[in-house]
Formats: sequence, C-alpha cells, structure tokens
Amino acid sequence: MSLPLLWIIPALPLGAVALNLLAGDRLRKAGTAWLGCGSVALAFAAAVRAVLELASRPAAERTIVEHAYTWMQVGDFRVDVSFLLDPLSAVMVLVVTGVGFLIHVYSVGYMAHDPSFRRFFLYLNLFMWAMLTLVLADNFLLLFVGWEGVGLCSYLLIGFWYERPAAAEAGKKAFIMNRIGDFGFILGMLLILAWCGTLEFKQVFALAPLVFAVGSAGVTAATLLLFLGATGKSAQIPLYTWLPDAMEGPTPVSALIHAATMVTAGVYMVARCHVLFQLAPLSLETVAVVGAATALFAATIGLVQNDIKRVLAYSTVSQLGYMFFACGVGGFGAGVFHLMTHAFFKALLFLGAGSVIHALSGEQDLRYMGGLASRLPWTHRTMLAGTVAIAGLPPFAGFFSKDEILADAFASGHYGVWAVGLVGAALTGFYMFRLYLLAFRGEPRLTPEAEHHLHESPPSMVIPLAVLALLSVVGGWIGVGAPFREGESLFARWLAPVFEGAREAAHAPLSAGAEWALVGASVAVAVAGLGLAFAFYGRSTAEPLERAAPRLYATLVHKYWVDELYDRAVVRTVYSLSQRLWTFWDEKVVDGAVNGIAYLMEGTSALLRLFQTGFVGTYALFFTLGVVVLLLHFLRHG
Amino acid sequence: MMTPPAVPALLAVDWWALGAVIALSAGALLLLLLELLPGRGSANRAAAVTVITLVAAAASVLRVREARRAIFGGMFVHDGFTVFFTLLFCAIGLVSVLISWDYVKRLRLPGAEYYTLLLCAVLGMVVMAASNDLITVFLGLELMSLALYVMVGFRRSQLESNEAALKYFLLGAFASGFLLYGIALLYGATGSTNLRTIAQFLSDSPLAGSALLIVGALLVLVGFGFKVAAVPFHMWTPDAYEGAPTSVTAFMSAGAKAAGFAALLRVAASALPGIDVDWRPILTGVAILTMTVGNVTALLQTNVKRMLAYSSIAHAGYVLVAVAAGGTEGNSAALFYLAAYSFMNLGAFGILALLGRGQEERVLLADLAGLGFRQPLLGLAMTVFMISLGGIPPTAGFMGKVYVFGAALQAGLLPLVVVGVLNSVISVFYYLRVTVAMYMTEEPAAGPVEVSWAAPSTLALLATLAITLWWGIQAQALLVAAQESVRGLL
Amino acid sequence: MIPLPWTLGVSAVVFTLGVVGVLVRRNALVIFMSIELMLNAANLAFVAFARSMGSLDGQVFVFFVMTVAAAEVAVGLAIIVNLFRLRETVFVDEINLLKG
Amino acid sequence: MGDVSEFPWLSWLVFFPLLSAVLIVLLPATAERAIRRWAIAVVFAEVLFSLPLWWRLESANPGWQFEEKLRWLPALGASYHLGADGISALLVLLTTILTAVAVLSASRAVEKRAREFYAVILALETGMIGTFLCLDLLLFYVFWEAMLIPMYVLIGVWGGPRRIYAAIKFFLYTMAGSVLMLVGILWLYFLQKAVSGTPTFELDAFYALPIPAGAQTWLFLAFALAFAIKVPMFPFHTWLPDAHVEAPTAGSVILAAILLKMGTYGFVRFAIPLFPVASAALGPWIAALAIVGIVYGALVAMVQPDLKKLVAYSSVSHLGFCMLGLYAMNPAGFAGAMLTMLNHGVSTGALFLLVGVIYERRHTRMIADFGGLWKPLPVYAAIFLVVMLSSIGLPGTNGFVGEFLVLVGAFRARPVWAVFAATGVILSACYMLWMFQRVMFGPVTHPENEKLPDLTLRERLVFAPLLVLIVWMGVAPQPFLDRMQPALDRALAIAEQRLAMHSGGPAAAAISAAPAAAAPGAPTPAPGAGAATVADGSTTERTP
Amino acid sequence: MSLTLFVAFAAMLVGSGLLVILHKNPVTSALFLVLAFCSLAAIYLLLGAEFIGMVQIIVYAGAIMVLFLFVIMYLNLQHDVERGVQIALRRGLGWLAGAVLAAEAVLLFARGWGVGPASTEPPPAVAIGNTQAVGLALYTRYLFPFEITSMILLVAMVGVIVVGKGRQRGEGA
Repeated sequence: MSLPLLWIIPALPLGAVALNLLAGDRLRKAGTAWLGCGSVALAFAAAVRAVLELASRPAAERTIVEHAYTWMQVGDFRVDVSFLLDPLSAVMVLVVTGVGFLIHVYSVGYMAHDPSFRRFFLYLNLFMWAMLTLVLADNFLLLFVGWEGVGLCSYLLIGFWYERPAAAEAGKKAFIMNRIGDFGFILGMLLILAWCGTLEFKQVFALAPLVFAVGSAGVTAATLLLFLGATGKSAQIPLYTWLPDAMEGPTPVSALIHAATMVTAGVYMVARCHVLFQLAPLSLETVAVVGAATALFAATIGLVQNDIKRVLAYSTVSQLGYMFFACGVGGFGAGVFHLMTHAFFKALLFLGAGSVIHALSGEQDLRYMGGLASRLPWTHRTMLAGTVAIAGLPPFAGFFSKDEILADAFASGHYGVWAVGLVGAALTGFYMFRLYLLAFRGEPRLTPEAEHHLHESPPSMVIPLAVLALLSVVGGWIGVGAPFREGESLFARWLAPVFEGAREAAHAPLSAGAEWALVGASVAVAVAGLGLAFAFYGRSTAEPLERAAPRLYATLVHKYWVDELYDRAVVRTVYSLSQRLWTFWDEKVVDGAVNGIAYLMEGTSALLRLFQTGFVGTYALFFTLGVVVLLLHFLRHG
Repeated sequence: MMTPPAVPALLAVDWWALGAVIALSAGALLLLLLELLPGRGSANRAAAVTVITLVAAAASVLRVREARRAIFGGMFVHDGFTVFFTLLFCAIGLVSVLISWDYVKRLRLPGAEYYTLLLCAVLGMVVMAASNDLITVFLGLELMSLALYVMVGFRRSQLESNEAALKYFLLGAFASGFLLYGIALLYGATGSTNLRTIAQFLSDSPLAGSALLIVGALLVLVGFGFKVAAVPFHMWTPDAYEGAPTSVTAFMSAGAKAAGFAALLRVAASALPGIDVDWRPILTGVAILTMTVGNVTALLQTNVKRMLAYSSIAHAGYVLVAVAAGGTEGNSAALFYLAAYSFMNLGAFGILALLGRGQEERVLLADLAGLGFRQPLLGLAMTVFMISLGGIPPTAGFMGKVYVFGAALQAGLLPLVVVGVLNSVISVFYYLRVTVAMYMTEEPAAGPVEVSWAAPSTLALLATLAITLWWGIQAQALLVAAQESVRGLL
Repeated sequence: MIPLPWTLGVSAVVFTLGVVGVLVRRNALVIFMSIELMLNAANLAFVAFARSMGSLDGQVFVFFVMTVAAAEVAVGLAIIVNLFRLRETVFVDEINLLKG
Repeated sequence: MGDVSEFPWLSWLVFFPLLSAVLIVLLPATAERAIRRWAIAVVFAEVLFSLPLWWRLESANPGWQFEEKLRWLPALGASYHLGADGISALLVLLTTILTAVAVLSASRAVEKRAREFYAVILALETGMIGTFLCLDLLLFYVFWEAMLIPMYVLIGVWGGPRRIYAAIKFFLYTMAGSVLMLVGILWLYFLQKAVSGTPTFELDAFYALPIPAGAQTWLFLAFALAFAIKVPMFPFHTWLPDAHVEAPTAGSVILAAILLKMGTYGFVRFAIPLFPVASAALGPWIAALAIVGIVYGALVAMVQPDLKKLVAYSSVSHLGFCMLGLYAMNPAGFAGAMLTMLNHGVSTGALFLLVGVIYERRHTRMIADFGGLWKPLPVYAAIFLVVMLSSIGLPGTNGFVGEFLVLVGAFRARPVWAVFAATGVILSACYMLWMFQRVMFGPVTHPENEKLPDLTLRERLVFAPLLVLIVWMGVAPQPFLDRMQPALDRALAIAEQRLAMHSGGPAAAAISAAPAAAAPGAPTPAPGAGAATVADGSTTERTP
Repeated sequence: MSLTLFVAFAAMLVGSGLLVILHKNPVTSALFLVLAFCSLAAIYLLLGAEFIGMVQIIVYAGAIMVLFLFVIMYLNLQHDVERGVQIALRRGLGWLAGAVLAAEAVLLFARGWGVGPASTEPPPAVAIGNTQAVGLALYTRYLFPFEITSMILLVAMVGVIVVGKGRQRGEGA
C-alpha cells in the first residue's frame, strides 16, 4: 500500500484549502474550480479505493483503523487522531464525496459570476474536509472536530453573502443552535468518558454493555445528551429553526450541507452509537418520538411555504425526522438507507431549485414562477424525478427507503409513530407536487426581469442534475428487500456487521402479507397526497387552505410562531438579563462596591481634614484629649 | 563595664567617641566666626564648612564604630545604636545641606545662621540618640527643637513660614511641658534619670501598678510622640511642614522624626525593658491611628508638600508598628525603616525644593503637570521616591515595610500588620497622584514649572535615588547594620 | 517636713492650670505663659522628689530646665514679635493660613 | 549557544530587557527610528533567548531546571533563586512571544513618547519573566509587585480618555490583593523559621513545611485573593474592563495575554501546593465562582457596545475555565487549565491586536461604528475569524483542547461543574458571533469605513505567529502537554502529599492526583452504583 | 511652721496661676505669673533648694518675666477680646479636658504610687551648702549636659537674631 488509505481522504480537500489560501488570487477562476472539484474527485477516488479494500475483506473483518498521531494525552485520558472505515462510514464517505463532487461541479456553473468565487470553494473544500473527518473519525472527539467543523463551514456558507443582513443573521443562528446541541454532545462525551474511560468508538462500544445496565441513568443521560447534539446538527425539534433560515446561503450549499451531508451527521452519529442507544430504551423512544414529531411538524409547515428553497428546507427537516424515527424504532439500517437516498434526491431537488433560481435571476418565490417546464426542460425533467422519488412512488429511491422505515416502525410495534409517518408521507407527496406544479406547470407568472433573462442552465449544472436524477431513480435498488425479494437487501447485508447488535434486539420479521399491506398503504397515501396537490394546484394557484381555515393557514405560514417564541422566551430574556447584569449588577453593585470604598476613603479624608482647623487651640485640645484617652486606658486596664 | 566611676575622670573620656559631638559644636561655632570675615559668597562658604563638619563628624564616629563606651558618668553612651543614628543624622544633614545649598541662596536666606542652626539641630539629634540619661535626652531634644523652631520660621517675612514657626513652637513647648513632667514623675518613681539605673531599679523592685511610673512613662511617650508626629499629637505636622522652607521641611521630616524615634527606642529599650509588651495595646492603637489618619487625610491634598507631611505622619505609624513589635527584630526594623524613609523622604522634598525660580515656591500638585517628560531625571527620581514611600518594590521603602511588618508578625501583631498593609494601599493612591500629575496630565499652556537645577541639589537627588534603589535591591548591609545596632541596647 | 503628696498635689494643680491656660486662651503670649506654668509645675515636682529622696539630681535638672526655658522664651517671644509685625495680631485663632 | 548550565540563562532572560530599556532611555528622544528598531530587535532577541526553554527543557524532569541561586539577603534568608519547570517555561515563552508581537504591533500606534513607551514595555517584560521564574517567595513578590508600575504607566500615559482612573484602579485593586499575600508570605516565613530554625523564603522549603489546617485557610485566602484579583475571578474583575478599554493596544495585549496568567500561575505554583487542605476545603467555592465567572463574563460580554470591553469580559469567562480546571484538582483539569492559559494568551492577545488595528484606523472601538468590514478588509476579517474561532474553542484550534480538558477534569471532579461550565460553550459563541456579525457582516453602514486599508505587511507579520500557534496548539498540542505535565503532576503530587499529612479529613478525598485509570477492560463496578455516584454529584472516578 | 508657710505659698501659687489664665489683660497675667514664680521660689526654699529658689527669682521672675512684660508693652496689647460661640466652646472643652485630666491623675494616684528609693550617693563628707553642692554636681557629673545647655543658649541667640532682626540686604520673602 503506497498511499495511506484513510487519512488521505479528508487530507485531499484540506490540501486544496491550503493551496487555495496560499495561492490567493493568482489562482483565477478556472484554477480554483479545478482545484476545488479535482480535490474532491480525488477524495472520491480515494474513498472508492478504500471502500473496495474494505469490501474485499470478509464481512466480519470489515473495519479498518488508521492511526495518524496522538492528539492529546493527559494521564489516562488519551485521544488519537485516527480514522475508522467500516461499512457505515463507507456509505457515508461515498455519499459525501460522491454527492459532494457533483455539487462542486454544479457550483462552478452556479457561482460563475460571483466575485467571491474563490472564497466559496475555499469554504466548500473546508467543509468536505470537516465532513470527511466526521464520518471517518475513530473516536468521539475527532468526530466532534468534524462535527463542529461542518458547523463552522455551514455558518460561513450560510453567511456567504455576508452583505445581506439576513444571511449573516441566519449563519449566526445556525451556529448557535448547533452550539446548543454541541453542549449536549460535549456532556454526552464526558459521561461516556467517565464511564468507559475512553472515547474511542470500538472500546466504548465494547465496554458499554459491561458498564451500563440496560436503561440505567448513565447511559440514558449520555445518549439523550448525544441526541441533543444530533437535534442541533440535524435540525430536529426543538433546534430545527435554523435550517429554513439557512436557505439564505447559496443553493449549492443548501444542497450539499443542508440536505445531503451535514444535516445527516446527526443520524450518522446516532447510528454510530446504536450500541449505546440500544442500552437506553428511553432514549430510543425519545429519538423515535422526536423524529416522528419533527417529520409531521415540518411537513405541515412545508405545505404552505412559498419560497421554493424553504419548501425544500422543511421537507429536509421532515425527512430527517424520518431517519431519526427509523433509528428510534431500531431500524438503523433503514435510517442510513434513507439518509443515502435522501442525499440523492434532496441534493437533486435543491440543485434543481438552484437551477430554477439561477434561470430566474434569483427569484425564489413560487408565486412568481409557473410554466417553466418548457423553458427549462432539463431542470424540469430532473426535478420531476426528484419529486417523485421523495414522494415515495415506486420504484424510485425514496419509495424503498421510506417504506423500509415505515415497515420497521410497524413491525416494532410503534403503531403511533407509524401512523404519523404515514400521514407525513401523504403530506410529502402533497407539498412536493405543490411545489412542482406551481413552479413548472400552469401559466407563467414571472416578473418581466426574470422573463428577460430566462435560460436553461449551463452543462456544468445540468450534468450533475442528470447524474443525481439517475441516482434518485436507481439509488434505492440496492436496498430492495422484503417483500420484493427474498432475504435481506444488499444494503442491509453490507451494514450488517455494524448493526449486528441492533439486529439481535430487533423485532421478528413480518409476514409477507403484512409487508405487502404496508407497501400498499404507503403508496396509497403518497398517491393521495399528490392527487390532492393536483386537485388544488393543477389549475389554480390559489391557496385553498387560506380560504378554508385562515387561522390555521396563518399559523402554518408563520411556522407555528416558534421563531417568535424562541425570540421572546430565550433571546430577549437572555439579552435583557445580560443588559441588567451589566448595567446594574456589574457596574452598580460589583464595581460600585469597589468605587464605594474609594468614595468612603475620600469622604473620610474630607472629614479628617475638618479637624485640621489651622488653629493652635484645636491642636492643643486634641493633644490633651490624646493624653486623656491614654490615661483612661491605664485607668481601665491598670 | 558601664558603672560610672565615682569621681568624674575627664581624662578617661574617649574623645574619639565624642568626635561627632565635638565636630558639630565646633563647626557651628566656626560658622559664626567665619561670618565675621568679609566677603561675598558667604552662603557657599558656610555650606561648604557645614559639609566638612558633617563629614568629619561621621568620619570620627566611623573610626571608632566598633568601640563601646559610656562617657560622662554614663550620660553619653557610644554603642552601635549611637553609631547608627549618628551616621544617619550626619547623612541626613549632608543631604539637607546639599538640598539647601542652592535653595538658601535662591530664597536669600541668611546662610551662616541657617547652617549653624542646622548643625546645632544635628547635634541635638545626636545627643538624643546617644543619651543614656533623661536630662541629656531632654536637652538634646530642646536643642534640636529650638533650632528647628527658628529654621521653620526662617522665611520670616513670609506669613506661612512665620505661622508655621509659631504653631510648631507653641505646640512644641506644650509637648515639652508634658515630656518634662513625665521625666519628673519617672525620676520620682525610680530615683534616677539615668536610663540604666532606672532599668536596674525596675528590675529589682517592679512597680507595676505605680502611678508615678505609669503616668511618667506615658507623658514621656507623649513627648516623643509629638516629635515623631504620632496621632493625636501630630496636628502641627502638616502646618509646620507646609509653612517651613522646603529644605527645612526635608531636614526635619527626616531628622527630627528619626531623632524622636531614636530617643523613644533608647528610653524604651534601655530604661523600660518590657514596656513594648506591656504597652502594646497603646502602641498598637496609636500606630493604627497614626497610619490611618496620616494616609487618609493625605488623600485629598492638593499641595504636595502638605501631602508629604501627612505621608510622613503615616510613616511614623509604620515605625510605630515596629516599635510595638519590640525586641531585637522590632527595634532593628524601626532602624531600618527610619534609614530607608529618611532618604526617600529627603529625596522627595529635595525635588520640591527644586521647583520654581527665584523666590517662588511651586509645590502644588497642579504645578507638577507634565513635568515628568520635560525633566526625565526629576520625574524618574520623584517616581522612585513615591513608589518607595508607597512601599512598592524594588525600593528601600518596600524592604522597610517587609522588615517592619515581618517583625510585627513575629511578635504576633497580625491585626496591626493587616491594617498596615491596607494602609500602604491607601497611601499608594496619593503617591500615584504625583506620578499622574507628572506623566499623565497635560502641561499648562504657559509651560511646565521651571526647575532650579544646581549641582549640589542634583548630587543630593542622585544620592538619595541611588540609596533608595540600592536598598530596595540589596539591603543586606543595612539589615545587618540595623540588627547589630540594636543588640547593645537590650 | 512637707509631705511629698502635698507638694506633688500643688505641682499637679499648677500643671493642669497650665494645660487649661493653653487650651482656653487665644493670646499667644498668655498661652506661652501658661506653658511656663507647666514647666514650673514640673520643676516643683523635681525639687519635691529630690527633697524626698535626699538627692541633688532633681535640683540640677531644674537648673537645666530653667536654662532651656529661658532660651525657649527668647526664641518664642522673637517669633511672636515677628508675627505681630507681619499680622498685627497675637491671637492664635486669627492665624490659620495653613489648614486642612 | 554555549553550555546552558554554565551560563546564567534565566538571569539573562530576565534582565536583558531591562538593560535594553536603560539603553533606550539613554538615547535621545528624537532618534525615534533607532529606538523603534532597537526595541524590536530586543524583543525578538528575547524570543530567541527564550527558545532554549523549549528545546532544552527536559520534559521528563519535573524539577527545577536552568536553576540559578545566589545569596541575596542572608540576614533574612532570602536568596536570588531562579528556575524553570514546564509550567514557567511555557509561560515565559508566551511572554516573550506576545511581548514581541505587542511591540511589533505598536510601532505605528504609539505617536508620542516612543522612547519611554518602549522602555516601559521592556521593563514590564523583565517584571513578567521574573515573576514566572522566581523560586524565592520574597523575590517573587518583588517582581510581582514591581511589575505593576510599568503596566500602570503604560495605561496611564498612553491610554484612552479615562486612563488615569483605569490605571489607578488597576494599580490599587491589584495591590490591595497582593499586600495580604505579602503578609501571608511573611507568616509562612516565620512558621518555617520556627519549625526548622533557619530562615528562608525558598519555595521548596515551604513545599516541605507542614502548615496547620487552621492557618492554611487564612494563608490560602491571603494568597488566593491576590491571585483571584489578578486572574481576575468574579467578583474581583471590574478593574479589568476599565484597564483594557483604556490601555493602549500593546498594553491590552500584554495585560490580557500575560498579566492575567500570573494569577492562575500563582494558584498552580503557590496556592494549591502550599495550602492543599484549604484548597480542598474551599475548592468548591472557588470552582463555583469560576463557573459564575464563565457564565457571567459571557453574558455581560454579550451586551458590550465596546469591542475591547467585550473581549475583556470574555477574558473573565475564559479565565473562569482556567480556574475551574485548576480546582478540578486532577491531571486533566490542570493540563486543561494550563493550556487554557496559553490559549487565552494567544487568542485574546490576538483579539486585542485586532481591535487595535481598527482602532488605529478609525479611532473608535464601538461596535455600532462598524459593520460590513469584511468588504474593505478581507484579510483582516479572515484573521479575525480564525482568532474568534479559537476564542470560542472550535475544535481544531487551540481553544478547544484546553477547554475540553478542563471540562474533562471538572467532570471527573464534579459532573455538575462541567454541566454549568459547558454552557459557556454556547454563550461564547453567542457573544463572539454576534459581535462578528455586527462588525464584519452586512452592508458597510458608515461611509468612512468603506476605504479602510487592509492589513499591511507588518501587521500580517504580527499575526502570523499567533495564527501558527492557534493551529499548532489545536492540532498537535501534545508537545505542549508533554512539557507541562511533569511539572503539573509534581504540583498535584505535592498537594496530595501535603494533604496526606493532614490525613483523615474529608478533604483528603477531594484531590486525586492520579485518578484510577479507567482503562479498557478494567473491572467495572455495577452500573447502578456508578449511576448513583453520578447522581449525587460526587466523584465519578471508578476505583478498580 | 514650714507646713503653714508651704500652704500659704502654695495657695498663692495656685491662686496667681489661676489668675494668669483667667485675667483678660495680658499685663496683669504676666504680673500674676511673676507672683506665682515668687511663691514657687519660696516653696523651693522651704524644700531646701536654696540655689534653685534664688535662681527662680533671678532668672524666672526677673529675666524671663521682664522679657514677657517688655514684649507685651512693646506690642501694646490691650485686653483680650474673648467672645463668641467658638470661644465659649473652646473654653468649655479646655476646662473640661483639664478637669478630666486632673480627675484621672487623682484616680490613678489614689491606687497607690511608689516613690523611688532614697539617694544612694554617700552624703558629702563635709556639710556643704546647697549652692555649693549643686555647683559641684554641675561641673562634674553634669558637665556634658551643661555643655549642651551652652549650645542651646547659642541656638537661642542665633535664633533670636535671625527671627528678630530687621529686614536687610534685600532679603526676600
């Protein structure tokens, strides 16, 4: 082996970052593009090589650990920089580098006219590094490096157009929300460290069943805290509000970070820690409930949004909810599978939306679109593929993964969660086709300016769209399992070594009939959803809900006023508390005490000066009084 | 060894041990005689003679520094304590002469008389420190005081100077009355004025409850307390210091205080051993009051001279801490502190004496504005003196405080030490105000105050600066000297 | 033979009178006279003690005190005279240029 | 370089700046260029001189190295005793580097009295290095206190409009704390004298001195007050914002980067090893104050309208982490605290430099006067970004390593400490990012900001070493950890050993120098029991 | 006999002392002071201190008081004007302080007070007069203080000249 197998993968984009920084503006646009895309392409190649190497091993030995160096060691506390490749991270690393590469290519076209082209690729490559570190990390702390690293890049990229106050605000919001999650993550790590004495995955997972009793407080606390981290990163209730706002960033960023890769890190982490989660049934239930709730909640908001990217953003939140509830019901494999397919079709959808926005010179409002199908044929076709995929119609990718999730939920007896998932599926079909119909069908409602510049996107943007559309169609096929074929799916078998423990604890397989019934139900609700969408928006653009239930509609449009609530309850409270802490407590009380001593001294000084009258008589009097007092002392104490 | 012969043997007197006293008296007389000679520049001549006299006095004492003698029937003792203080007084005198050299000419004060009185005051101080008899202590004190009353009022056509002299004189005489009455009572209680004899009598027949002894000792303490400016006998200090010619202020703030403490230590240690323990509550109380009143009242002063006067009160308080601690450690700490204090205070007042042209006196805080950068040496020196007075390393004042507070701590006077260190924090505030004025205030539009540089003053400045810094960095020699000096006392 | 307490009592009374005189009068000269009373009280105590102990030391001390007092009076009166020249007053409560 | 053991390396290191300062003062004030160059040469030479402390420090040796000892005041038993170990070596390196950076940065900012400015900074450097290297308590106190003067002058002469207030406040506040320490030192001295008969101020002698538990509390309080004010710990912090706001940039940098470290250094070197019983007993209170400081500093920083004040309050927060790490009293906490000291020095120093850069250009530090600076100042903004990330402890930068180790240590001591302290992670992001947003992002709101020149080459050079350190210490902190750990372990071991002398007390359990290694595969207690331990908030060390 | 005389002179001493501090006219005060000194001299004689008694009359009552009177006349001082609240206050405090001082002394001395031992020096071989004895002591045992006294007088002379002489040589301020 001439080249290191694993650390080269994140190192490649990092190297590109360094080169980019060093070369500066000498690089020009073409150079930047080549550097950015090339490094990711190479990383993809390196990832493929590593995964092939992994695949060539027998199933039981499919873990590769590569130790780079000791990061820090204090006493018994030691953390290494070392990388781990196992089937789970293999999936992730391929998705990240693969989809990442496509989005890089897409960005070359999308960002071509942006003056900060170089900076964009700098951030993007940095993000690739962080994301790859995250998925390849061999221990919690290194994962955390990637975890925060992607958060940082997300912050930078959301606020990429920093001159727009909204973008800057959204970036900050994303970072702080993430930090709230990280607070949990750090404490979770500390708990794990305290119990297991190490942060290395293999050791932790080996020790955990010995150290923790099932359902014990320690492991429950640890996993709940880790999950808090995941809710931040993956935009789940209660920390989801940053993701829709993150749409202020350039669209490729939304595709890469806020759809395909970063936001799924939470799911990855939960899947990675499934050993721990399975020791804590309460945590698993929480994950399932939060996931399902988020899936439904976000979907309802997505129903009425008019910004094309925001619809997709809520859809992302919703889909992430699916992944979590998959994990929560024990279907880690299903969750990861949906993660992958979602990466394909959601990236596709975002890129398609980006293509639309690009074509419309920045117009994002669905109300000013319409009839674009003929004007943007490639975009239209690929978007349609993505929409069908996410709606869960067979045989598109989304169908298989979503179906597996629902099946797992049902099979494990989480009927409530299953029902919620089913409703969510209907809503998904509805809002996605609403989007499709409003954007591509009907009469054009373009602004004159958009009309004037309207054009199909360049090949560098269309080709990635096509590739992703293809993946959205066929990407699910590797995960085809029951009831369509005998035995486990290819994907499940690949992940089997990782989720071994999970499978043992898992439910008994359902009967074939039940499986078919479930498939039928999920297809039915999806069709119902899209049918309703056609019924409402096929011809008109009016919002039926607005007329039928204006208050409900307003609630949804305002996203249940959650942002406002957070602002009131947290942001302003903290701000006014801090203000008072500063102006009253710090300046008046703490510092006031300090200055008070000084004033006291000055006052005493002024008082004492009064005694110094300048008259000899006074002086003699005090002199005599001194003698009197001293004599008095002897009178009393002899 | 110290038993006096029954018949006074004049020839048995060790004249070398008396060298300082003889030199100082002779110098004073010589100055008066020289004034009869005609010629201009009599002030320069007088100053030069004074310098020679002081050097000679110091040299003669140094020559026999190892000797231990009791002369004149034990009224005058030559021991380490005497040597230490004689040298200190001569040094104070020397620096004062250097400070006065130009100042006296500038203010057109009568030079010969000035230096005569200065020498007589030094003589009085030496006698106070060397006395082993209450009579000589009293006479030495009066000699010094009378000279100082006159010196304070030396600018006789100036209202402030005259007022200062009057106040100093009236209160000084008042205090002398108390001191004298105290001596009378002590005499009555013990039958002697000789310190050794008193001590011997007390050790033979302790008179713990004797009213005579207690009141006598108390009044003596009050008398010395006046001289060292201990609260509440301090009230003359700011007025006298402010009104006196600056060079005189310098001289008396260092010399008179040191002499007062010398006498106090001598009497307490030689005649009333154990008084430091018995009277600790009183000394502690007075020390606390002295430090606090001095420092706190100084805070708001706008006249630097007056501020330093209050500061000198506070410093008396620090020395009183050492006195309260007592014992070898306490006494040697007091000596150390007095030596350190003398030079930094002389330096500070010496700088004030430089300010202004001709007969003007510019000693307000506002007068210092912007001076630091205009006069780098002066600014630096003043800063060092202020830092030292504030007790901040690396200066003599810091080492002094370490030693004093260490001694007090060893004696178990923790509360006193805590009050003392907190006081030094308070004091730093007004010392810093001087540096604020010099370095951090814009100089007035009319330009900064003029500085009357002269070679002797510069020399004095450099000498005090060097000593202040050196004793802050390496005080071993002074430490040893202070420790050796008090050994013979006890 | 005069008992010691008697003489001492007289001395103490005179001393106290001196102190009170200093405190209550405003004329610098009278204050100064009161101080002389204090010194004389001390002298009386010296002589009384000397007498009771049969020692001469006290008397000698008194002699020195008188000398000092004379010197003090000379200097003090000179200062007061100078003050009067400058300010036309000898009242100490009119003299407070220096204060605070 | 010659034989280090022969050459009085530390003395040279301490006094070379002072000597150079004297030389500078002797130069004519008009020779500004020469003075500037000379000063810069001196500080960089000083960096070179301090490098042996990195190269030649024997990592494995926990004792004093480069030792020098001369008689100073035999009459008192004080000696001139210098020596370095991993702790002081790193802090001295921090000092030389940050001073060099500060001096380099100041060369344009100081318009008046350049000669005196450089002389004062060099004198300050002597004071700081001396404080870190003294092994004699009296000598330590001399340096500790003497150092106040140049800093006071620096603030008072070259500071902002309220400089006099700030300078005097700084001086008096810190001095008020330290004089009681002097009393404590003297107390120790006499105790030592009484026990052994020979008077000495040697630190090693005090390390070996048994101190009654009752006295320890008072002595500890005396020392801790001095150090706590210097740190500064809540509620003794109010001098800091004033001093920082008014100080010139170089002063702020040195104040934040180095002077504050003396407080924490004092805890590691003196307060904890000397008074372990009191430390253990009062530790929870100090940790509580540290945590309050973390949260409080962050909250107050959030609402500051002035950049320097914001950074100043963030220092309160960061040093709260330091103190928390120390009072975790375990290796991880100590190492974290020590690393946080270095980190804070680097990143907060850099932050003050950055504030100084725009202050120089705009003569304002008000956040409201800026906005959209990224556009005119991209390089500046990028550097600011990196430094800010380091300050909020982003993994991959130095800030994270220290903070995390502190949290590990704190968690091991008492989990609830870590819980509260970790909120600082959120809050630091809040105030820093919000500030960054208001300063850098958005449109340029003030026309005068539009044409601001970006960083000059010299300014870039100033930041280069700091950025290198930020990344280096974040990515590969092990060389630093290796150097500091033996010394930290020694401090802990001394504390533990001395605590054992007062054995039996409940405090004995609170310090554990070497926590039971929870090595993989070690026998583990029943999970339920462990959970209970977590729940009641006491130690989570698992004993085999 | 001597006791009666003592009481008489003591009463005169205290009475005139009181008048010194009470009388408004400084000249009268001075004259009463002379009277006080004279009574004191008489008491000295009663106490066997003939020399001191004589000196008291010559030096104190003679020289010193003449000086006082001379100055008072020279300055042409009239009755002291003493009125106003401040003065009343000061007087009150002054008397109070004096009274307390005296009371304290009485209380302290009431507890008992030891007088020093009788003189240890051998009585002179030949009975000599008091003046002679004092003179002998002065020039033998007390030689040193005697010399110091001479310096004090020198200082007084120089001082009086400095303070008292008129302005000359354009001497300033």
